[in-house]
Amino acid sequence: MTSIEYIIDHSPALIIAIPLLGAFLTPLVSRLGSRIRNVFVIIVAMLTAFLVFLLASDVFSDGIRTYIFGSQDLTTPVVRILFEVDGISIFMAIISVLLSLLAAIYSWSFMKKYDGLDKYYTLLLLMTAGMLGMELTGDMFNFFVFLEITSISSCALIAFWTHKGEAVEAGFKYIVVSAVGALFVLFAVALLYGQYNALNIATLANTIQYSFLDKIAFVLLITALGMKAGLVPMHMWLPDSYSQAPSSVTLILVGATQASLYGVFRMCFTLYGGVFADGILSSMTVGWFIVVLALVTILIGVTMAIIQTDFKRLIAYAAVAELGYMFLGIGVGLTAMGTSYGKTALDGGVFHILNDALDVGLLFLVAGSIYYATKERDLDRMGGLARNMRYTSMFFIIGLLAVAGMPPMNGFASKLLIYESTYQLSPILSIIAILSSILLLAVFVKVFHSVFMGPELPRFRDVQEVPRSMLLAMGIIALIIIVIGLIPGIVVENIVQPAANSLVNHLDYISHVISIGGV
Amino acid sequence: MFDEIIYILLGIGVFFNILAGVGLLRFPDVYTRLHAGTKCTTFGSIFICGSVILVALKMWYQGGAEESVLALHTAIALIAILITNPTGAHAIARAAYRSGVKPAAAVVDDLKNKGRRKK
Amino acid sequence: MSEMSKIVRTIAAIVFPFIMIYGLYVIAHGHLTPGGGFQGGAIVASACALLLVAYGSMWTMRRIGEKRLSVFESIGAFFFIALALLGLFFGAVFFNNFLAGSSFLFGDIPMVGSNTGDMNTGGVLPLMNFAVGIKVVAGLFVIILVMAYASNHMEKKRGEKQG
Amino acid sequence: MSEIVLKTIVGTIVLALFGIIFGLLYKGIDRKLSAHMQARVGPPIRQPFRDVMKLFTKENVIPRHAIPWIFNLAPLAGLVATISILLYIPIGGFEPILSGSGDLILILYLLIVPSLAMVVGGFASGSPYATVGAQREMVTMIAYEFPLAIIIVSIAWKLNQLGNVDVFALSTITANPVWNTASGPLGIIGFAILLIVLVIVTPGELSKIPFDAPEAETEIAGGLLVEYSGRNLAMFYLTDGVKTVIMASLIVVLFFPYNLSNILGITGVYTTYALDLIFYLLKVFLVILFSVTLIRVGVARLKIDQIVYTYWIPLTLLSLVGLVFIMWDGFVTVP
Amino acid sequence: MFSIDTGSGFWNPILWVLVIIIAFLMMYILRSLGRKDYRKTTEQIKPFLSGNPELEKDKMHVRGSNLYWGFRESLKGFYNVLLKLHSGNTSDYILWFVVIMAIFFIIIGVI
Amino acid sequence: MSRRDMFAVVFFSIVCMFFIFSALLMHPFGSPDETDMDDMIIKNTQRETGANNGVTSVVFDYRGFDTLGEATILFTAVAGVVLLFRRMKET
Amino acid sequence: MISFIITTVICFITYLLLTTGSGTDVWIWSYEEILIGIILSLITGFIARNVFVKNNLRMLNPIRWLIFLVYVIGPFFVGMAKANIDVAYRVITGKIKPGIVRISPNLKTDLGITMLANSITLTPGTLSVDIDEDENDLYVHWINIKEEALKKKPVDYKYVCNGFPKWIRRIAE
Amino acid sequence: MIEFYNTLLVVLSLLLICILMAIIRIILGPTAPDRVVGLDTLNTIVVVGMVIFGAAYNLVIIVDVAIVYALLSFVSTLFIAKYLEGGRF
Amino acid sequence: MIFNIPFIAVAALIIIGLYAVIFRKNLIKTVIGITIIESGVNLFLITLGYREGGVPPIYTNLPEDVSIPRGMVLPVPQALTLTSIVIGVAVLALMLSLVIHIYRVYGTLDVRRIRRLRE
Amino acid sequence: MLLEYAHIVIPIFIVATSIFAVLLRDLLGAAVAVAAMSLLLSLEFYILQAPDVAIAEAGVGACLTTAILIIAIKATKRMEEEI
Repeated sequence: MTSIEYIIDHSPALIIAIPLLGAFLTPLVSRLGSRIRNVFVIIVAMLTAFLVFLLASDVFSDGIRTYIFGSQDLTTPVVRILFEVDGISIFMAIISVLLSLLAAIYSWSFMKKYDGLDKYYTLLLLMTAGMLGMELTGDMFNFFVFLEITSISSCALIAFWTHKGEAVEAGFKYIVVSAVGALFVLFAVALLYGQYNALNIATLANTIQYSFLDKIAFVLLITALGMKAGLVPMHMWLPDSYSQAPSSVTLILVGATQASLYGVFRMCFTLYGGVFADGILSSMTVGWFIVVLALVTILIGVTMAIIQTDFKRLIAYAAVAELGYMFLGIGVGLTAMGTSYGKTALDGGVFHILNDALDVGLLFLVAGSIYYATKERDLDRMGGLARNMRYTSMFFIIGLLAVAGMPPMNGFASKLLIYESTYQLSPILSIIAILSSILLLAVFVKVFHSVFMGPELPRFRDVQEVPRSMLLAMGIIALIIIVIGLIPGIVVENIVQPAANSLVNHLDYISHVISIGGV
Repeated sequence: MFDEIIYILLGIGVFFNILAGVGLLRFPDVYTRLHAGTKCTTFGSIFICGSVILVALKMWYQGGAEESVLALHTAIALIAILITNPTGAHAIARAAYRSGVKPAAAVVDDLKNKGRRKK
Repeated sequence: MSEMSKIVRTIAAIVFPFIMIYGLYVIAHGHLTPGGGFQGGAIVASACALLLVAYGSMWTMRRIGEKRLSVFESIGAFFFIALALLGLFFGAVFFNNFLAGSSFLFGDIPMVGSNTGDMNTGGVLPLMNFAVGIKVVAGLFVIILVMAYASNHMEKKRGEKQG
Repeated sequence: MSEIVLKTIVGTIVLALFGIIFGLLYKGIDRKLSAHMQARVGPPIRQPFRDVMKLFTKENVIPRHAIPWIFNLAPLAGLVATISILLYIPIGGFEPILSGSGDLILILYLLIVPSLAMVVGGFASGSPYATVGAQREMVTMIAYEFPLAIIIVSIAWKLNQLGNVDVFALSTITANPVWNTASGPLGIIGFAILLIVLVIVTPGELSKIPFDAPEAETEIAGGLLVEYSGRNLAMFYLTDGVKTVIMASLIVVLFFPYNLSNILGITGVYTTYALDLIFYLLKVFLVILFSVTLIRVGVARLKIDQIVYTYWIPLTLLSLVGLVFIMWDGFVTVP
Repeated sequence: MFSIDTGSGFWNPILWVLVIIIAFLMMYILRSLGRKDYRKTTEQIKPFLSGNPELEKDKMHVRGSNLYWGFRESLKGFYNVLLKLHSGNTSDYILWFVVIMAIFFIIIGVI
Repeated sequence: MSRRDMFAVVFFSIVCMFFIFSALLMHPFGSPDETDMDDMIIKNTQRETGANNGVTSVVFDYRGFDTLGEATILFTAVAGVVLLFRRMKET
Repeated sequence: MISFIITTVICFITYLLLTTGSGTDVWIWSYEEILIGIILSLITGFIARNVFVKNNLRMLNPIRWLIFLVYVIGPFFVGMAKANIDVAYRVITGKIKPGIVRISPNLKTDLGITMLANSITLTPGTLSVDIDEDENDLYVHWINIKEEALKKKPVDYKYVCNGFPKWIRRIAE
Repeated sequence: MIEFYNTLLVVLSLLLICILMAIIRIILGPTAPDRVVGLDTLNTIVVVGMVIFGAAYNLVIIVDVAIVYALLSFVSTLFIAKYLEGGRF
Repeated sequence: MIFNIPFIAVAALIIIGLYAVIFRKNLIKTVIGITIIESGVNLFLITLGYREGGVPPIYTNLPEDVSIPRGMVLPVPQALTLTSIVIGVAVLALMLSLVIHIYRVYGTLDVRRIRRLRE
Repeated sequence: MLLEYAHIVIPIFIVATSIFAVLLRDLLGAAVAVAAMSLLLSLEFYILQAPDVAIAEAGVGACLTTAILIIAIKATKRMEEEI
């Protein structure tokens, strides 16, 4: 066995272990000096990213991978924790690891002026580990544990600027919401455990009976994870925390929100997939519920975004609207389970996860750059910055076009998949999706005007372009956006469709555990 | 004989514990409640723990292997109670006085003058 | 006035080593009796909290210092994950109990069924207990220490503002 | 692969010229006709060509508060995006050059780009008048996009119900004219309603009276184009012309995709193409006449919140009624 | 290969970009036929304000919250309700969670 | 009682009802239906992990990864608290 | 250094008490337990050395421990029993006459005053409420004050805690 | 299961009554110190109850919990006391 | 036989906690509510793993007459609960530190006044 | 059996204390009630044969939770304010 194969074999464990190790060592390393610490953190993030890409290439070529912690042999029944990495898991992992790597790079200059940075970087790595754990795990309780890691670390990071009351308030709201949500997830896990004496997702999915208690567990899981993913009307924590966190943190928060969204995907399609597939519960019921909530999410997100005057809050509401598109994808995929357009909608939803992460992430980074340069977030007090910050404004235009789904950016590709499939369920869905997309465009044109356009304001005369590390992070995202926008077909075929297929084929997920001796 | 001793000790212990509860409910103010709550429970727990120790010793004598551990650990728990309880009571009493709870129907209150005397 | 009365202080000083040795006992016997790294750690941290409440946070901060505790926490966490990684290198997979049954230091298999318990069983479990123990002691105590210190600080500030 | 690339290159050049020439031509006709309706003589039909020529010879002023690179780029981007739409639209009997590479949704989005370019250009010019005009343009855009989306999705939905694939592709729509797909009177009424709505949407899309609040010359002195002059303004002028052609062709394609050659049964290759092209130009002319010229002459300008109201409440409701009619089409049949 | 096919439509960005490039070149040439120069120092680069005196730069800039006034005006009722719902109260956040949970319970449990 | 409270009470009572239902529908207290996984752990704990304490063997061996997560959470919380109070310590 | 050793030894003894019956190698302990116990005691001793022992090595004398045991089992336990019967009487009848009095037991050491305070808390009708840090005077809450005790101030400690201070002086000073 | 099982259980049920009384004091307690007194009493009784449970089940090892509680309940009492006497932490 | 009282207690605890979060106006009450929910969930997990007449799954000094495995309570829920308790402490500590900060800035703990972020 | 009544009575106690933890206006009283609840919960864990969890809950609930709550109350405000 060559060493690279050895690494690939153990990469699911290492993907979690390395950021954790990095996080535990960061307080020690930071005693050596701030530059060494930054380099250390970036190296850890890059190593993690490298492992994720290795694993991804393996998963996309060879199918589902299972990693059992503690012992090689899987006994019947499954007693040990196992990681089960399929298409959607690794798809989400790629997004998370990309975002955290970019955040680490972006933080180099962005956070330079503040104190408490060793803890900041520790929490950054912990958050990465938490998201990756949520996405790769195949065990319900482990999912809960990583959910908590993610939410606690992100809460602390949201409240990073403690001298501002708003940041603390946002952090408190976030922690209340996520604590309640996580507790209900735990309650649902306990309900499932009490009935089937199993914690493994595959085992549970194999034996689930859909009794009344299972219904309650389902409701709790979907609602709690939906809240953590920002489903309207449980989205109100989202603009608060997104807007008050430092921008580099907001970038990862996008990933954390999407990890919760992944939870919804996993619960709907894998854990309760058999229930839907066998028709015990009509997927219409749940699907339409999610579809309606998704439409409300899109509409409220975008209409609230239009009237905001705080830059980051506005983007946060736009992010809510974008989340609605993903939920629309899930909902239609669930409602029309088995049809081709349902599959297309699911593809679109999954693809949009990637695009949303990039687009909204880029916009948040731009907002952070503006804040870095001008110490200003109020749209009413800005103007004329396109003169001094040419690169930033270019990146903003790219982000604007992408988030509004204008061709040829990546947002258009995924939205096209959603528009051209959801109309078959009901034309209204498509119509509202299209309309909201235009509204999003309007929202960002407003931002574009009030931040970058207009006469040069005297107080911004000395504004400089932001340092190189920030430009680098934004540039990487912009590049990825354009590349994905130009070759959407390749991306959809090679990454998105395997991910969506792994959601639909819940039997594969189950049988993979059976085939290695479990259940 | 041995068994009877155990029963008697248990009886005393429970009697004092219940007494503590009643005293806790009946007395008029914090300090007197502390009298009941601390003293009686401590005393009661001495007896109950003592009887448990006796039970364990008896079983050890009868051939149980590990009951000595039970006896020892119970004794340690008892000692812990004995050390901590009066201190806790003292702390509460002092805190109560400082937080402004005056002893109800007090005949004499020397503590009132403490701060003044220092000046 | 950040100390409690003399009685409390004396008792705290007397009780402290006993609670601490008891907590360490709980940590060390995690694989035999109820308890383990976390429980024992919580007990030791409570012992430290006892000192904190009896002597005040300034005193405790001078004695221990939050930086040193943070380092201890990092070390504990590092040992824990390092043990897990050793499982990958010596055993086969992450978190493998590679010492169990290897008849090395902690590697015996106990008599199956009820027994009085040997210290040197359980593979890496006792080591992990200690690692988690260190971590939990440092972690929980840092939480209390920092919060107490901050509350003290705020109280002082409030007093300054009023007076 | 190389064949389609070649076709694309040639098609782009040809269609760009076609679009510009016919756009200006229709503009001239429109002006002449409206003058006649208002009992004026009006300019000659070639007047728009002259205007463009004159603009090219004028100074291209970049105002002080403008951001030059955006200010200059916006007109160009708008014109380019508009021209690219032409490649997706079937003109007469010609298949669209990029028929397999884009669909109605794409056109919907590409139609936004010229307006967006105008908006961005307006914002970039740094003048309050232009800013107000630009934001009005944006609001108008939001407003008319709702009924437009309903129309497009309804047609696609109907076609999909009939079992077609690629329903968003214009080639599919031209192959199945909407009037033929309706299985009863309800469907016909529904499509008629949609047609009416689309006709009302068109002036909004082209910023013509009564939806020309962005360029209201009496209030904000030309609106978002106030700072533009010279060749940049010429670019916008051309954009407007091409866009007029495109909107009209869209109506033609969606609702009147009939070709004269099919009706008359003519088979010759060249004659077919020529006949269809001429018939197509005629259809476009008629559409422009009804949806631009007549409306422009007939009514007065609306306030900006009235525009939103008009598009979002009456027109949206109307088009939703049309959608409902189309959806219920199969259930209600004439005995 | 480069295009995505949704089953109801398609989109090939590469060809579109090709079109854009060619058209851009053409139009750029057309544009460069026009006159480029202007007198940079004269009054003509001042923003056109119908002859009104030029304001301060801060006031010249239309503020972000003033944009889309018409949109907000025409949807006033909707926004009033919406803003009331976004109360910023932590308890309300959890309340909405409970509400959705209750509705979902009823949908799943009763149906 | 404000309108919000009335609104809340209605939905809150529905949720309460469902929780009580679920409590009533649980398996009878003290007799879990299905215990395969745990029986297996109880039977094998001494042999596989060498520890007498079943719970510890679950915590550190069978579900050791959860414990890593738990330790991480504590670490996270500590880092968070220290981060939040960093300004207070300076003065 | 000496404090370190003392703490370590005491901790080790405690540890041995806790782990009785762990084996048969050394009477009822096993080698491993003793080894681990030594290590843990060293750790504890190191950490707690300055807290536990405060420049006062009087308590090393084993005779003092003997006296302490005698004290606890003899007068202290009797006093405690009396106290409880007294409290039982008060609880049942509800007759109380409380007050806070000051006594001067004249004990010098911290340990002594602590022991006395705890003894007082556990014995007849009294509860130590506060302590004068400078003069080691105790303020005692007395549930049933005797009239004759109030004549002299501070109150003679004999009324409150019969002979305890004497015992304690023997133990702790 | 030992020979004193039933006796110990009777003792236990009586202790539950004591617990009830302590809880009533916690609930009623007009001032905070009263509540703390109730808590303190509750602590002691629960420790005793744990000891008795351990003896009744004849499970030696679980008596450890009682020791933990006996030692640690003291700390929480001290914290509350310190708050009440107005000291800074 | 005893009619699932512990399960109902679990439901009651969760409901009480939710009540505290939704209806009480004080932030510390909110925090206490979350603690109560968490206690309820912990109790639920442990109750799930209880087997009537079982003993803890610990082999040290085990009485001889226990049948294995049916005579022991389930170990996994206990392990889960341990994790959950630690998480509870972590969350509690973080929440309370945030509460302290909020009080520092806003000078109040009333939920209705702590809403600078809205709309 | 008598022991089963413990499983009825102690949960009721837990619920009672938790209710008062929520209802008391004095936050210190609430903290005391939470401590009592935690204590009873620990007892319940104990009689549910989970000594490990009981120790953890004892260590955390009896000491640390109360300590943190008290510190927080000290740093903020003791009484719930009324508006």
